[in-house]
Amino acid sequence: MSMGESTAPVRRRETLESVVVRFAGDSGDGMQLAGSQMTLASVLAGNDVATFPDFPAEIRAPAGTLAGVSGFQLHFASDEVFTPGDAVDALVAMNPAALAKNIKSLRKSGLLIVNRDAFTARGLKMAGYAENPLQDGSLAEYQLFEVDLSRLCRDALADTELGSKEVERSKNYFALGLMCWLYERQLEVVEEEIAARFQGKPHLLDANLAVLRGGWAYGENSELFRIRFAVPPAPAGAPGIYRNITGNEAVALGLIAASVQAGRDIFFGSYPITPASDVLHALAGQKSFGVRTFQAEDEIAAVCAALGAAWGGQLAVTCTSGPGMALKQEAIGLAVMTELPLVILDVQRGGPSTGLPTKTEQADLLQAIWGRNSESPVAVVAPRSPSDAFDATYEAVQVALRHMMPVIILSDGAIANGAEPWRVPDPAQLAPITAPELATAEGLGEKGFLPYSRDPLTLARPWARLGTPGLQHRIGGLEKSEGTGHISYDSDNHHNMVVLRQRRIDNIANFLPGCDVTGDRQGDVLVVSWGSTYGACLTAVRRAQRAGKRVSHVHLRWLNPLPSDLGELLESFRTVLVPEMNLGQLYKVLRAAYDFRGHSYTRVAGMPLRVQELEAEIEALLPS
Amino acid sequence: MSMGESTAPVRRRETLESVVVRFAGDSGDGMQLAGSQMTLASVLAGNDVATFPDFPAEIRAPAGTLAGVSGFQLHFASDEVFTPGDAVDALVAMNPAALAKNIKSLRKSGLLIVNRDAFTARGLKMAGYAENPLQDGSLAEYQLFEVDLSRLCRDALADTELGSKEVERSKNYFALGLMCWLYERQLEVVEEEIAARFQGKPHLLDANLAVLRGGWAYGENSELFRIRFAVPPAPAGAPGIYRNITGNEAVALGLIAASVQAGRDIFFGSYPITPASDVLHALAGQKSFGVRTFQAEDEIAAVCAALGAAWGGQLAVTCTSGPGMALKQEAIGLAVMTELPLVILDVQRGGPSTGLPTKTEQADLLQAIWGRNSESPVAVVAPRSPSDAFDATYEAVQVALRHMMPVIILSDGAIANGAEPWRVPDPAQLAPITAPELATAEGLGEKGFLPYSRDPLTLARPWARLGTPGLQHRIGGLEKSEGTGHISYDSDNHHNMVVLRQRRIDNIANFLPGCDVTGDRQGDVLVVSWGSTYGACLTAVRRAQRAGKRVSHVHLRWLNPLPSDLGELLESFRTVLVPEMNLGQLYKVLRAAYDFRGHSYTRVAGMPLRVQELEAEIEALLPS
Amino acid sequence: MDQATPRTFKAKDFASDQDVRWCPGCGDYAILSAVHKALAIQGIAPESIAFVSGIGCSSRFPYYMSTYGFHTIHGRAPAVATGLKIGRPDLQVWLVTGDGDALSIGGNHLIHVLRRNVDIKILLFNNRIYGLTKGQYSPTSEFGKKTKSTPLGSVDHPFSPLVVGLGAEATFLARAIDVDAPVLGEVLAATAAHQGSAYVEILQNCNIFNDGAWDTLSAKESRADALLHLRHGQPMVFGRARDKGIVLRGLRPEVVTLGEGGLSEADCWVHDAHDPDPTRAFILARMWAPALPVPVGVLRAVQRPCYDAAVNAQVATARATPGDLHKLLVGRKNWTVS
Amino acid sequence: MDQATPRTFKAKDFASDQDVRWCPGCGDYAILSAVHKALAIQGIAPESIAFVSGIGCSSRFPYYMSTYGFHTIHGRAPAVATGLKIGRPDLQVWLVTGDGDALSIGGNHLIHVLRRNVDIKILLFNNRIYGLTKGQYSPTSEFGKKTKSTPLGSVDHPFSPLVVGLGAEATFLARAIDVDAPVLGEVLAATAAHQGSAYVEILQNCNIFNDGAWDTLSAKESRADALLHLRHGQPMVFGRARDKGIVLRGLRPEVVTLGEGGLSEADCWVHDAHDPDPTRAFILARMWAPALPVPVGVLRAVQRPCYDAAVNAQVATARATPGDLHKLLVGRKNWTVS
Ligand SMILES: Cc1ncc(C[n+]2csc(CCOP(=O)(O)OP(=O)(O)O)c2C)c(N)n1
Ligand SMILES: Cc1ncc(C[n+]2csc(CCOP(=O)(O)OP(=O)(O)O)c2C)c(N)n1
Ligand code: SF4
Ligand code: SF4
Ligand SMILES: [Mg+2]
Ligand SMILES: [Mg+2]
Repeated sequence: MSMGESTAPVRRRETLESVVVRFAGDSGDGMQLAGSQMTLASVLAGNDVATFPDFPAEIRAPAGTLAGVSGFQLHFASDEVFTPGDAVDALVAMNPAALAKNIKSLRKSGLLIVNRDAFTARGLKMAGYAENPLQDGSLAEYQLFEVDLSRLCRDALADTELGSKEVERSKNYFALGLMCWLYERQLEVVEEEIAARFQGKPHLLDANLAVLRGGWAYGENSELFRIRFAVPPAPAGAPGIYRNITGNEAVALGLIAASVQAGRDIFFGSYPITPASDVLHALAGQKSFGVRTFQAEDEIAAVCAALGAAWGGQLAVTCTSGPGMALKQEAIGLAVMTELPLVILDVQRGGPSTGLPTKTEQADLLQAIWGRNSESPVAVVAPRSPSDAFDATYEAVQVALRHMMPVIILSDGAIANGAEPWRVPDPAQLAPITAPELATAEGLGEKGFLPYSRDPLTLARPWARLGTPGLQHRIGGLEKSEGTGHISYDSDNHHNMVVLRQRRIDNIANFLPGCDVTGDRQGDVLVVSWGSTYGACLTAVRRAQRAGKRVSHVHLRWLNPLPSDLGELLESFRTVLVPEMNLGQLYKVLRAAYDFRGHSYTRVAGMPLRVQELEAEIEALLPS
Repeated sequence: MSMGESTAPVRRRETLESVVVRFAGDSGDGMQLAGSQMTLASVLAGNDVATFPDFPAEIRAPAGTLAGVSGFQLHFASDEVFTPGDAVDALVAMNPAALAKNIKSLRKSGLLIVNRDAFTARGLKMAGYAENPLQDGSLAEYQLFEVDLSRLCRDALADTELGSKEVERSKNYFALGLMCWLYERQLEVVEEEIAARFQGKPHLLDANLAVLRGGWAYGENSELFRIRFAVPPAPAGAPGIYRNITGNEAVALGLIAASVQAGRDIFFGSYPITPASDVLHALAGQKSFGVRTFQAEDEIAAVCAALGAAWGGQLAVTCTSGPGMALKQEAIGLAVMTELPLVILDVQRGGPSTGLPTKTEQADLLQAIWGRNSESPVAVVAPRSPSDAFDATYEAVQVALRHMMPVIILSDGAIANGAEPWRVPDPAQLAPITAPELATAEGLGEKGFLPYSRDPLTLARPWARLGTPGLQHRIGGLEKSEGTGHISYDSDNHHNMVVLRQRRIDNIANFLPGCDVTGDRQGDVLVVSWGSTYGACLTAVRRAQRAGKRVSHVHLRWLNPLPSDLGELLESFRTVLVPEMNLGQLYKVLRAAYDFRGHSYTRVAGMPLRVQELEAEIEALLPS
Repeated sequence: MDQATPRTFKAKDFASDQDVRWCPGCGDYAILSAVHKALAIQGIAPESIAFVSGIGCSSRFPYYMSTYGFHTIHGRAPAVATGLKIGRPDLQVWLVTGDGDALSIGGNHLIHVLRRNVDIKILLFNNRIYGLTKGQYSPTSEFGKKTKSTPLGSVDHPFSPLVVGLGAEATFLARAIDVDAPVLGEVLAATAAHQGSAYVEILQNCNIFNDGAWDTLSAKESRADALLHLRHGQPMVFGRARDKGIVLRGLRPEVVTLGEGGLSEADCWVHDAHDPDPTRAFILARMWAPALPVPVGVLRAVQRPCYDAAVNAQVATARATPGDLHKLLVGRKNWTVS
Repeated sequence: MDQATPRTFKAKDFASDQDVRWCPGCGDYAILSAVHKALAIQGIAPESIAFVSGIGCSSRFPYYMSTYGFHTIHGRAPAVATGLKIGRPDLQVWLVTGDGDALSIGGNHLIHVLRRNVDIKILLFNNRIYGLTKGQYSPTSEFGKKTKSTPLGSVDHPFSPLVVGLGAEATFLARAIDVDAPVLGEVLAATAAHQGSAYVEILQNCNIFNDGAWDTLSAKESRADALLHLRHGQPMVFGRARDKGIVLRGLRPEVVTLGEGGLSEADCWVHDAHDPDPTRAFILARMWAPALPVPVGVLRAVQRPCYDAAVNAQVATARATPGDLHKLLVGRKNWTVS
C-alpha cells in the first residue's frame, strides 16, 4: 500500500519554501530515529535539508525527566539550506518534559503536536509544571494539537500480540506517520527502513508499519488538521548521486577515500569519547579497506600508536574530543619534531573540562594552533558542514602526506551528528595524494640517507620505508640537525629549526586556493567564519545582500596557515564581523596576524548560532 | 692564612666597572661549583651579579667530548647587573672541547686561560681540532694564558696520599683560586664552602684548600700575569640582609613564605623534569614547615593530586616543564571548572617535544594562556629574574587563594638555574594572603550552602572546609549552575558561565598595579618584555636612554590578565618592540588585545637574549 | 551540631537530594543503596567522608551521596584522592570507578595508589563495557566480544581486575556482585574497616549495553553454584546444597563434591585472608567460571604501612621543631647592607 | 643487497656510528654490547628491526643501534611500538625502557601492551633510580631510600617489575643482570625467539646516582649464591658449589642444602617455564634476596594469540573481498540527480 497519495477529501494545502520541524521526547522514545527517517524522506522528496540532533548527556535519564529529553530538528526546503533553522515551525512533544524543554524554540503560531496521554499528573510534575499547560492557556500563542498518541498506538495494535512496552515504544512511528502526512512526505522510504530494521522479526515489522500508517491515516481522517503543507523539491543540484550523510560518517569516508587514493592503509588509534566515537565505530567495520582500528587504553596511547604506525608507513589517524585533545598535545609535539604525517581529528564539544559532552562548541581553535609546549606549529583545517567533512578530511590527509606533518581537523558536535545531502564524488575524480616515499637506498649521495633533507617545494623530509636496507635512521623528540637528523644542541641550529618548522606551515598556503568570497571583495562588512557557523553566516550574509547591503562572506577552511590573500581582503572592508561559538578565538588569531577593524560576535550556548542574531549583528555594523 | 692580601710586588692594577667570566670544562670538572663559589665571593665583595649556568643534556657524556662541556658564566659589576652578560671578558677552558665550544663567546682581546695539560692529541681530536689551536695562531686575537693546571695540582698535592683521580678532580679549585687572585676576590668565603663540603673528610678538605691556595699563589708568583683587576663594590642597595639565590630556590622560598602567611600547609605534587626538579628537591627538605611533597607517577597524577589537596584545603602546587605542562592541561581545565586554588609552575625549556631539556626558552606562553580545551582561562604570571621568582610566586599564591583559581607561573631555565643577590624580605612585612575560607555552616541562608555563590569583589566562590557539617557539596568537571553548582545543561547558563570565567580573570587586573614604566610614558619606542628577557631589555633601554633616545621599557609581570593601562601605553609610542625567546608569543597576545604598531624581535637559541642585539633593534626603530 | 550526643545514622542520611540518573534497571542502583546502608552501619558522619570518582556512569556516584563529593576527570580519581588523603588524613576517602575508568585510562594511577597503599576505599564497578560512551568494549570485556568498536569481535585479552591489583601489591582485595546484597554489605563493611587501599571489584550489570554479562553468577538459581563465598578461617565450601568444596592440589584449586571419595569439609582449602604471602590470593583471584566458582567476599586483607600516614608522620616529626621562616629566608650565606 | 646470499652478521653490524654518551662505567654499556651480540646470533638484518624507547638514560639506546630507531617521549614507547607493530608485523620490534619510564609514567601502557600480548620485545633497565633527571627515587627504589626527592627516605612500597607483569597477564617474563653476560645473552636469545610480548627486567647499575644497587647480586664472589639461574625442565639448584636447591613447601619456596637431610637435586622444584598457569611464575617472581636467591633466566614463556597478528588476520580475512570505494561512498540509500 502506498500512502503517499491521499484519498480523503483534500484540505487547504499550503506551499512553503522552507520548514523546520522538531521531534522531542524521552531518550527512550526514538526521537532520533523518527527525525532521521523524516530527513531521509525529505531528501528523497528532493528537498535540501540540514539537521540538528540534540542528545541528553545521560544514557537514559529516568523517563519523563527534563534531563532525559532528546530532540531532533530538521530543516527542509525548496531552496538551499545551510542551517538546521533558528525557529521551529512544528514541534512534536511526546511528553511534558519535552514540551517544557523545547517550547522556547517554537515560533509564535507554530504547530504544536503533543501526546496528550503523557500529560498525567506524574508526568507534569516531573517536568516541573505546576499546572497542565494544555489547559492553563499558556500555550495560546501556538496552534496546539492534542493527540492521544499512546492510545492511538494501542488501538492500531489491538490485534497483535505485542506487549504494552513494545506498543508504547512504537509511538515514534505514529508521530512520524502523522508528520509525513502533514508535510506530504512519501512513506515508502520509511517503510523500507523499518523493513531493514526489523528484518527477521516479522511481528515487530508489521506492528511498526501499522503504527506508521496509523499516524498517516490519523492525519488524513481525523478532523484535527485543516491544512497540509507542500514543500516542493529544491532545484536539482549538480548532477550525480546524492546521499544523506552525518559529519562523523563523512570523516570516515574521507579517510577511506584518501587511503585508497594514497595507497596507504589506515591506522586509526582512538579512545572513545562523545561526540567522536562514531568515527571509530564507522571505521571498525571497514577492514576490507585495510583499515586497522585500535581502541587504545587512553588518548595518549591512541596518538602515540598512530605515530608509531605513521613511522611504519601507514596513513595514521587519531580521533578525539576536547579533553582527549588536551591529553594528546605532548605527543603531537613529538609528531611536529619527527615530521611524521598524522591526522588528528578533534570533534569539539562544550567545555571547559568535561563541560557539556553532548553539546557543540568551537572553542578548541587556540588549543589546536597553540596548545603545545614551545614553538610547535601544526596545520589546522575545519569542515564547515557534515558533508564538507569529507573534503576537509581528504585535504587534511593530502597535506599531512605531502608536507610530512601532523594536521588537525577541527570538527564539532553539530557537524558530527548533523546530517545533510551530499553529492557523492566519483572515486576516479579524486584529487591526487602524494607522499615523499623512499623505498630504496639507491641514488643516495655519499653521506647516505639524510632523514632531515628536504623537498625544496613542500619542505617535506623523505618518508623512508622501514625495512629498506640502507635507510636505517633514528628519530626522536630532541632537537635535530637539519639534514642528518642527528641530535643537536647547537644554538643557531635550534633557532633555524624553530623558524623552519614555522615556515613549513606557512608554506602550505602556497598549495591552497585563496579566499573564496561570497559577494564583492570590498564593501561595508565582511563576515568571516570557520567551522560549523558557516551555514548561519552564509545565510545571514545572503539575506543582507538580497536587501542590497554591501556585505560579503568569507569562510576559512584552513585556520593554520591562513590564506595568503586574507590580510588584503580584511582591509578592504569598512569593518569585519567574526561570529563564533567561543569567546572570539579566530578573532584573536586574525588580530594577531593582520591590521583591520573588526568585531567579534560570540555566543557559547552549546547550540549553533542563529541566523537572526547574525542578521541583527550585521545590521548594526552597517552605515546608517 | 688569609690570601686576600697579596704580599708579592704589585702589578698593574686596573679598575673595572663590570666583568664577565666563564668557566668551561668537562661535566666532571666541577665548573658549576667553581662558578657558583666565585659568584658567592663576588656578592660578598659587594658586587651585583648575574649568572648563567649552561649544562649539557647528558649526565656525563664521555670526558673530553663536545657533548660533555659544562659552562658557568658570571657577570659581576660595580653597578646594577641585569643579565649574565653578552660577551665574556675572561674564559677558563679546562680542555680543548671547552675551548672549541666557548671561544665564540669571548670578546676580542679577552683573557683566555687554558689548561695546557689537556691539549693532548686525543683531547684535540675529541674536540674536533685538526691542529692544536694553542699553536696554530688561531687564538691570536685573544690574550692567551697557558697554564699546566693538571701538573700544578699534582705538584700542590705531592705530599698527600690522594689518588690521581682525586688530584685531577681538584683542579677546578686551582682555576678558581687563580681567578680569585686575578679579580681580587676574597678566598675566605670559598674556604668556608670547602670546609662545609668536605666536612668529615679531612684529607680531601686539606687537599682542596691547598689547591685553591695554590691557584692564588700561582697568580701571585708566576710571571704570567702582568695585571690584576679590581671591581669595586656596587653602591649599597636598600639596607637589609642579602643573599645569593637561584630562581628555583626563590620559588621554593616564595611558596613557603606564602604558606606561612596564609596559614595553609603546602601540598606539592610533582614529577621530576629538567629544569624544574630542583624545586621538588628544595621543598622535600622543608617538612618542618608542614610541606608535603608528593613525587607522583607522572605529571597528570601530580596535578590531580594537587587538585585533590586543594579541595581539601591545602596550598596546592604542582611543578613541571614544557612537556609535563602539556600533560597537565586537561586537569588544569578541571581546576578552572571547579574553581579551586592551584599554583602551577612551568619552568620553560627548549622545545618543541623533548627539545633541548637543559636550555632556556620562553615559548610556553600561549600554551599557558590558551592551551586547554574550550574556553578555559587561567591567570599567568612570570618572574623576571631569579630573585624576582620569590615575589612572583608569592603573588601567584595570593591571587590563587583570593580569587579561587589556578594560577600558572612561567619561569624558565635561565631563571631557574641562574643566580643573583636578593634582599631577603622581613617575614613580618609580607603582604597579606586571604582566602574565602568557610569553616562553619552557621549563617547560611535557607538554601543552605551554595558552593558557586560569589564574593562580589573577587568573584571567588567559598572555599568550604571539608569535614564541616552542613557544608557538604559536590563539584566536578561538568558545567554547573551559578549558585548551587548543580550540573546544568542549560544553554543560557552555559554562556553566562563561560563569560563569567573570563570575567574572573579580567577582574584580577583590578587588584594589580598598572604598568611600571622605565622612562617616559610616551616616546618613540616602547620595549615590552616579560620573563627572563627583562634584564637584557632593561639594560638595552637604559643605554638608549643614556644616549638621549626617547625609548621606554615596560615589563609585564602578569600576562593574563594584562595591566589595565597597557593598551593606552602601547598607543602612546611611535612603535613598540617586543623581544622574546620564542616566535613572538607575547606579541601575538598584545596584537590580539590592542591597537598599536609594533615589531616582534625573536631569537630562539636556547640562550638569553643579548643586550647588543637589542640595542641594534632599538636603534633601527628610532627615527633617523 | 551537638558533638556531645553520639550520632546514629540511617541509610537515607547518606543520600543526596539529586535525582539519580542511571538507566532504569542499572545495577548501579543496588550498589548505591548498599553503600548508603554500609555507611549508616559504620556510623561515620557524612561530613567526614569524601567520595571521589572519575568519569563514567559509575562515576556519577558522588552526586547521589550526601557526603563531600568530587566528580573528577576520566581515569584520574586515584590521583585526586591520593592528594586529598595526604592533606586530609582525617577524612574517610572513597573512590568510585568503572572498568574503563580504572583499568583503561586510569590503569597507572590505580596500580600506583595500590602500591603506595594510600588509605582509600576503591569501588570498581565492573560491567565489562563502556556505559557512558554507549557501548564500546573495555579492558575487562571477554576476548571476541562484539561491540560498537569491535564489530568482528575484540582480540584483546582481558585483565582480571583483582589480578592486576595483586601485580600492584594490593593489601586488600574483595569482590561482590550487585544483586547479592548480603555479600556486598559484608564486603563494604570490611572495606570501610581496612586501613590502606581497599580494592573491591563489584560485578555490575549494564542492562543497556551489556545486559546479562553476569547472568550465570547473578541468577538466583545458579548463584550458589557459581559463586564461592569466602570467609576467613573457613573451609571453602559452596553450592546450593553446600555440597561442593575447593581443594588445593599442588598449586591448582579443584572442585570436589563433598561426601564423594570420603571428602569432607575438613579436606577443603581453608581461606586465610591475612596470609602475608599473596600467592593464595593470586590463586583465588584467578579462579573463574565455569571451571571453578568465582570467589566473592574478601580475598585478601593484610596490613602494610599506608603512604599517607607515613608522609604525615615524617611531617609531624619534622614539625616538632617548627620551621623558622626568617632563618630559612636568610639562608646559610648572606650579608647585610646597612 | 643481494637477497640470494644468506647474510650473517657480526655484533658490530648492529652498532651505529653515534658516540655513546652514557657515563663511563654505566651498566648500559654491557647491555648494549650483549644486545649487539644477541642480534648478530639471531641473524635478522638490521633493517628488519626497529628499536623504540621512551626517555631516560636507558632510552638513549636506539641511537646506538644500526637498526631503525625511535626515541619517543617519556613512558609512551609501548604505545608507539604497538602502533608500529600492528601496521608493520614484518618488522621485529624491540623496546628499551627504564624503571621510571616503564613503571612510573608509562605503567599503564606497559600493562596494556602485556595484556594484549603485542609481539614486542621489552627490555626494562632497572637501576632503581631516575638516572637522566639526576637521582630521584623510582617505583622500584627500596622503601626508605634517601634520594634528592626523598631526603628523609621514601615511604613508597616498590613495585616488582615482573610481578606487575604477571598482574598484566604477561606471557614471557625473564630477568638478567648487566654484568652477567652469559645469562643476559641467553635471556636475549629467548626474548628474540618469543612470539608475543617478551618482558625482560635487566638489573643495571647506575654508578653515578645509585652505585652498587645490585652489588650483592653482581659481585663475582656472591653472585652464584645470590642468583638462581632458571632452566626449563631443570631442578632449581644454585650456589657456588651448586649445593643449594629450592623446594616448594605448600605455596612457599624454601632454600635447602643438598646432601643434608637426604635431599638431592631430585627433590628440588623443577622449573617449568611453559606452565600455562602463572602461579609458579608468580612465586618465582616474588623470590627475593636475602631470604631467597633471585631468579634469573626465563621465568615464564607461554603462547597466547598476539594482538597484532589477530588484528591483521581480521583485516586479511575481510580483504579477501576488497572494499569497493564507490559502493562505500554511495551508501545504502541514495538518489540521483541527472
Ligand atoms: C579524557 C577522556 N577520555 C574519554 C572520555 C569519554 N569517556 C567517558 S566515560 C568513558 C568510559 C566509561 O566506562 P567505564 O569506566 O567502564 O564506566 P561505566 O560507564 O561503564 O560505568 C569514556 C571513554 C572522557 N570523558 N574523558
Ligand atoms: C613528560 C616528561 N616528564 C618527565 C620527564 C623527565 N624525565 C626524563 S627521563 C625520566 C626518568 C628516567 O628514569 P628511568 O626511566 O628509570 O631511566 P634511567 O635514566 O634511570 O635509565 C624523567 C622523569 C620527561 N622527559 N618528560
Ligand atoms: S548505560 Fe549501563 S551502566 Fe550506564 S546507567 Fe545505563 S545501564 Fe547503567
Ligand atoms: S646517570 Fe646512571 S644510568 Fe644514566 S648514564 Fe650515568 S650511570 Fe648510566
Ligand atoms: Mg564499565
Ligand atoms: Mg632508572
